[in-house]
Parts: sequence; C-alpha cells; structure tokens
Amino acid sequence: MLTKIVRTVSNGFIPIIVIFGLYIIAHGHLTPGGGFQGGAVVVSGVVMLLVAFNSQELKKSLRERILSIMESSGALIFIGLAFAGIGTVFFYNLLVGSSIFGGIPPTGPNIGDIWTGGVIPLMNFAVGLKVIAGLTAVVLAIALFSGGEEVEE
Amino acid sequence: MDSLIYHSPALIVALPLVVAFAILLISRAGYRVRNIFSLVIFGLIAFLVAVLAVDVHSVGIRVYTFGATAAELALPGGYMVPVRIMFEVDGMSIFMGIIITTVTLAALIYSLHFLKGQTGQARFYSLMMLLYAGMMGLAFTGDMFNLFVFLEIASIAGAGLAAYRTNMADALEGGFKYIVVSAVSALLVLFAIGILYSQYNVLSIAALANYMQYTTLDMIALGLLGGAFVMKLAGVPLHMWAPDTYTVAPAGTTPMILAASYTSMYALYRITFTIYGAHIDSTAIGWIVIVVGVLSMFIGVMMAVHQTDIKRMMAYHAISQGGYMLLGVGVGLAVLANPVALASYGRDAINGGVFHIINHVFYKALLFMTAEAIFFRIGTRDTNKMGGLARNMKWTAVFYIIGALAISGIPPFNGFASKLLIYETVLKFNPVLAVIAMFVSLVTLASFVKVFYSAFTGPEMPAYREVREVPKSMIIGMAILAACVIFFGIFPGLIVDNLVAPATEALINQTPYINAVMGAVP
Amino acid sequence: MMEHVPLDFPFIAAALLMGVSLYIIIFKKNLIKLIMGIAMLAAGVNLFLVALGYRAGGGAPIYTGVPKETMVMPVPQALTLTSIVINVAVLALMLTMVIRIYRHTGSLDSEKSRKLKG
Amino acid sequence: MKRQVTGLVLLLVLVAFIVLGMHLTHPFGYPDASDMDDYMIENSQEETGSNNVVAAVLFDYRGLDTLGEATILFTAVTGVLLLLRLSKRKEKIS
Repeated sequence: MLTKIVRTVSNGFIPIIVIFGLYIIAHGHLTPGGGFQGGAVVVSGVVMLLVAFNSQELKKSLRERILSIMESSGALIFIGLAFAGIGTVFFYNLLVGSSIFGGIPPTGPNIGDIWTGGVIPLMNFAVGLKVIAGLTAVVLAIALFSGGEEVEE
Repeated sequence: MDSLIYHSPALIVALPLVVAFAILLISRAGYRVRNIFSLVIFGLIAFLVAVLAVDVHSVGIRVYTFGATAAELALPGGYMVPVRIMFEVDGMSIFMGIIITTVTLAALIYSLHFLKGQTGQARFYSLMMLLYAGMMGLAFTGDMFNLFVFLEIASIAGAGLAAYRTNMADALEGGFKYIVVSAVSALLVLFAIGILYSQYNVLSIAALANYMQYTTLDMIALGLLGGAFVMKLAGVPLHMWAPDTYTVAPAGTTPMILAASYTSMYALYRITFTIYGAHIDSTAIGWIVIVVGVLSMFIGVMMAVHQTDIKRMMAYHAISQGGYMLLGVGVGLAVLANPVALASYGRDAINGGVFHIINHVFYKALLFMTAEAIFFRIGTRDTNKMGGLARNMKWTAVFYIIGALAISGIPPFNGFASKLLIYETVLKFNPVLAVIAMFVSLVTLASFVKVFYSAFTGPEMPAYREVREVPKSMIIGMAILAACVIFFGIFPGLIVDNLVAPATEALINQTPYINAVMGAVP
Repeated sequence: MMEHVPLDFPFIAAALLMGVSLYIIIFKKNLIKLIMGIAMLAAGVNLFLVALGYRAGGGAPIYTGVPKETMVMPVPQALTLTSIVINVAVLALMLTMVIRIYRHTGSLDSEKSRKLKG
Repeated sequence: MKRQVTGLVLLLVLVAFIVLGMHLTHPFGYPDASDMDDYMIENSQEETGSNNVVAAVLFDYRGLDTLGEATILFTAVTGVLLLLRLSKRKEKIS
C-alpha cells in the first residue's frame, strides 16, 4: 500500500478513467476506438488501483466470481448478437435500418450520429464488458498469486 | 432440416463457443447439469458434422459467407473479389472435421470420470470446447487471416490444457513450450499472410489461389508458412516440443492436442496444394516434404525405443507416424505435375498419406488414453515400475493391444490399411524409401511389444494388487476409438472410397475450391 | 503528394524488430527475456501489417471528418487490432506459466528448469 | 556448441527471409490498388451504418475474426484462472 497522497489521487482519477473508457467503447463506430480499446483503458484504471492499494484490499470489492459471470455474459451477448442474424446468415447485421441503432449516416464525411451502426455499437458494448471483466480478473489473479496467495490441491 | 444443413458450417463452430462461454455459468447449477449440457450440445454438434459430411459428399463444396445476405454469396453483388470471411467446406475439410469430432467425443466421455475431485473442472471443459472450436474453424475456414485466428485459439486452449496439472513442474514446462512454439509459429504465419496480402490485397484462400503468380515474395511466404506449420505438426527437426507436451497433457486432452497437430498439417496441405498447387515446382517441394517425412519417421522411432516413460515413448512414435503421412503426401506432390505417374501411384500415395492421418489419430489417441488410464490408477508413467497390470486392468490391456497392433501395421487393424497403401506406392516411386518405412514399422512393433511385456504381463507386483479397472466413462471413451480402429481396419475400401478419396481429390484439384468462390458471380 | 522516400522506414524498423527478437528467442536462456522476445516479434509483425495499408498522405478510414479519397486501407488496421489483442492474450498466459514455473523451480533459467530430457 | 550453430543457421535463414521480404514489398505508402479495401470504404456507411470503416470491418465484414479474437481473450483468461486456481472452494466432487 502506498502513501495517502497516491491513494487519494488515484481515487480521484478513477471516475475519469472509467468514463473515458466508456466513452471510447460507446463511440467505437464513430471515432477511433471500440470495445477492446475502451476496455483496456478501464482496466488500466484497475491496475492503477492495484498499485495504489494492495491486491488483498481490492479483492474485497472485485469478486472473481462476479468478474467471471460478467465475462461469460459479455461473450454470450456478443455471440448472441452474431446468432441474431442467423435468419439470414450468421453475423448478418440485422439492425441496420431498424429502430434500434438503425440509422444510416449520410454518404460521405459527416459529423456522426451515435444512433447508427446496427449491431456494431451493441457488439462493442459486449466486447467492452468482456474485456473489462476478463483483463481485471487476469490482473487481479496474477497480483494475488505473486502476493503469495496460493491454493495447492 | 434444409436450413440446418445450410447453416451447419457456422453452427459447428459457433455452438462449441456457446458451450465454452456458458459452461462457467451453468456449472453453478451442479456438475450433473453441466455434464448433461455439454454432452447434449456436443451430440448435436456431432450430428451436424455427420449431416454436413453427407451433404458435402453429394454436393462437393459448401460455402458459407459470414454476414452476407445469402450464405453462398461469396462475392458481393457482381463484385470481383470476396470481401467477407467465408467458410469453405470441401472433402478435405470435412475429413478433418470427422477426425476432430470423433476424437473430441471420445475425449469428452473419457474425461467425465477422470476429473473426479479435481479443481477447475468447468474451466477445463471450457478450454476443451474452445480447442474443439479452434480446430474445426481451422479445418473449415476459407480465409487466411481467419486461419491464423483459429490457429491461435487452438494453440492457447491446448497450452492451457497441457499445463492443467499445475502441481507438477513438468506439466507447466510442457505447456510453456507448447505456447512458445505456437506463438512463434503463429507470428511467422501472420508475417507470411502480410506478405501475401501486400501483393494481392485479398485474404480469401480461393482468391489468393486465383491470383497467385509465384513471385519471389510468394516463395518467401511459402517458406515461412511451411516452416511454421512443420514446427506446429512436430516434424523433425522442429519436433522438440512434442514429447514434452504430449507427455504431460492430462487425460483426454492429449489426443486432442495430437489432433490439433494434424490440423496444422491440414493447413500446410491446404496452403501447398490449394494456394500454390498449380505454380510450385512440385518435384522439389515434394522431395522436401519426403525428406522431412523420412527424417521424422526415422528419428522419431529411434528416440522412442529407449524411452522409459510410456507417454513419452508414444509421443515419439507420434512424430514417427507423422512422417508416414508426410511421406505419402510428399510422394504424391512430387509427381503432381506428371499425369501418368500421378494416375498410376501418385493419387494412391496421397490417399495413403491422408488415410494415415485418420488411422493414426484414432489408434494413437487410444494408446494415449490407455497410458493415461494406467497413470490414473498407479500414478506413474515409468514402464520399469509397472508390471502385471493385465490381471486387474483387462480392458485397458485389450485396448493397448489393439492400439499397439494397429500402430505397427498388423492386419486386420487400420494401421495396416494405410501403411500398405504407402508401402505399395512408395515402392514404385523409390524403393529405398519403402524399405526405410518398413524398417521403421518393425522397430515400432518391437518397441510396443517391449512395453506390453513390462507393463501388462509378468508377475503381479505387490504394490498394484489393489489396482482396479478404470471407471466406465473412461472405458467407453476408449471403446469408441477401438471400435473405429477395428472398423477402419476391416472395411478400408469403404473408408477410402467415401472419405479419403474426396479429400485427396480436393487436394489435387484446386479448381472447384477456387470456382466455388470466384466463379460464383450471380 | 509527398515524393516517394527510397528508405522505407517502417519496413526497416519492422525488420530490425523482428531480427532482434528472433535473436533473443533463439539464444537467450531467461524465460522472461524469451517472452519479451516474443512480444517484440509480435510488435514487428504488427508494424509490418499496419504499414502495408498506408497510402501516402492518407488519414484514418473514418468518415467522421475525413473524405474517402484520402483514406488509408482499413483491412490491415483491423487485422493489426485483432493481432494485438491476440498477442496480449498469449502474453498473459505465458507470463502466468512462468510465474508458476518460478514457484516450482525457483529459477527463470530455461536450462536449469528443464527437468525433461530427450 | 551444436545448439549454438543450429540456432545461428536458423536465425540467419529467418533474417534473410525477413529482409528479402521487406525489401521486395511495395514501397511504403504506395500499395497496389485494393478492390477489397475500396469496397469497404465505399460501402461501409450504407451497408453497416458505421462511420468508422475500421469498426465496420472489425464487426461486420470480418466479424468472425473479432469473435475469434474475443474467444482468444476468453481462452487466455480461462487458462490464466485455471492455472492460478484462485478459488479456494473446491468444486463439488462428482
């Protein structure tokens, strides 16, 4: 555990990092970024917490079980969205033109509208959820393990 | 039913992924629910593979384009190049699919009891399904970059499984070696894909084959791909990882990792024959394949004879048997440009090499399973410490005998059928190679007989008096494979005509594969 | 339009990265260095891939602000993104195995920790 | 010693391949015209509704690759957690 200054500053930064990560995930179909990149940004915040506090303390708020459920459901939502198009073909983007995220932007350069992209924003969210949960679990597991916690059969 | 066949290529890869993702959630409902769930879905997948196999046998090639408005629409409306990822299932792909599915089914059933009392069971099953999905995707895909992605899925899942017994240092080292080899070879594959993309700006295998000009850059790409896949399939001189990894992988997964190696072999064949087929100097490339094959055969078996670890011995034999496959296909490749020789023995040589894949995976999987069964009961793999096990482990002994006779090429087991094809054709091509192949087979027999005597016969060891037969699920798993071994040995003609010949045809003749995508302009 | 520079710096950098990393992978005995070598090899391949798609004077292939005439090729970028994530995954698993191996053998030397022979 | 020589030969062959490959690749910034990429640039807005062509490639045109990528991440996480086995609770014995 580091000093109080470090802990206070990282506590202050965490919301900003998380919001920035979520922004990158949400605007994946408009600006550079997407689920993987935004997820990695959020997890970088978790790593910062891991440095500022110790892994034992972080473990109390981030349960491995919850993370595992989050990751599985992210992956299931992603593949579910791919399955949703199976009426036509697997991975068919069936939401283009519909009322959810179905807007089609004008051809050529434009300012962009969040309500476009069909399943792409939804898939970005699913992947973001998966990446956040998965990488957090990995980082936390490695930190806990190197901290000496070990379960031998 | 029609739409099931229509979507089956995608479902065969997607359903195992669903199982893998969902199994962590489902196993919270108890182990029984989880086992039933995975077995039921896997049964459905196996059914889909069977249906698709029948369909491909009659139709020829089935194309599935992901995300298009219709699955056969590989080229977007009137366009010249394929844009989307597509699966192309032809005779060779479905041949690999059948191998992988059968082995996985046996491994899944075998593992049910083996895992009793172990931790991390749900994740173990999850990785098994991911390994299956990776192999199937690799066999079905018609896109180079997608091939790389599935190669990585299979490698990572395989490495995680190989290192499963984390309480043993050698398991971790075996897994680590596997993942390092996989990572390096996959990156070389990716580099080669980049080189191909830089020239033709397409990634589809069919389109690449269509545009192929065989420039110097293409030769470099072929060299890199060849080296990388030979490393992945454990061909001498790049075989160092295989014994370590096969030895330590836990029950049921060793056969799957073995099958993953041969899926890499499939990728090598697919690239050499389908992408480069019409352009390469097939005699030179064929001889390279033959040399790698003969070296693998010889060095593999020579290393195997003095091993005392039973699984390690089998792993070296796996390298050696891999050499037979390369020898058969290499002979066919060497005479690819010569229609007379191709018709007289080249095609049969490839038949033999391809047929040996399925035979070898089945009997070697069976042997690995018997070795694991012994390990499961007595806790050692050292043949010097075994003895008299046949008294208490009758089924295991019987399965071991079946596998050992099959690997040595004794009729009426399946190893004989494919080895005979290889001997006959190689004899016409170059008698020296045939003599080496027969010699290796003799040494193989000697080595397995030796282990049989030391492990199963002899006086009953007091330490193993209480040893019991392995649980039922393990016996069923082995019985599935043993039945296949015997069936394939008794009816080789049936298998060669219906499974192997379409696969060989798919390798030799690249035109249908290209036309299925490039000729499909509506 | 820029004149074509005869030195293709990104390709040279990629070749250097790959050459150095292959040297590390083949000759270094420390497992962590081996992993670093693989990470560098991945970086070199990724650099090569993404450099393939660059069109002189082009911008990111995103319509939010850029006309389509000056876009670089999108597919190599997508491939590189995929490949980066794949390599992260591989690295995570390799590092985990090394941590475990270190727990067992107390050494990171690939020669010392090798209990297997053959 | 033998290992060093083998390694050196392997390294030299690979480096020769890499250098030759880099040398023969098209000059940086001037790739050949690419039908596949141009199709995606041309049609991504209309077909997928996404302004970001790379996102359209990732999640629509080459969606299966991204599924594979997500799967690999899942596999790696599963593998890491399997190897570290943090959960103290032993799974129910079947």
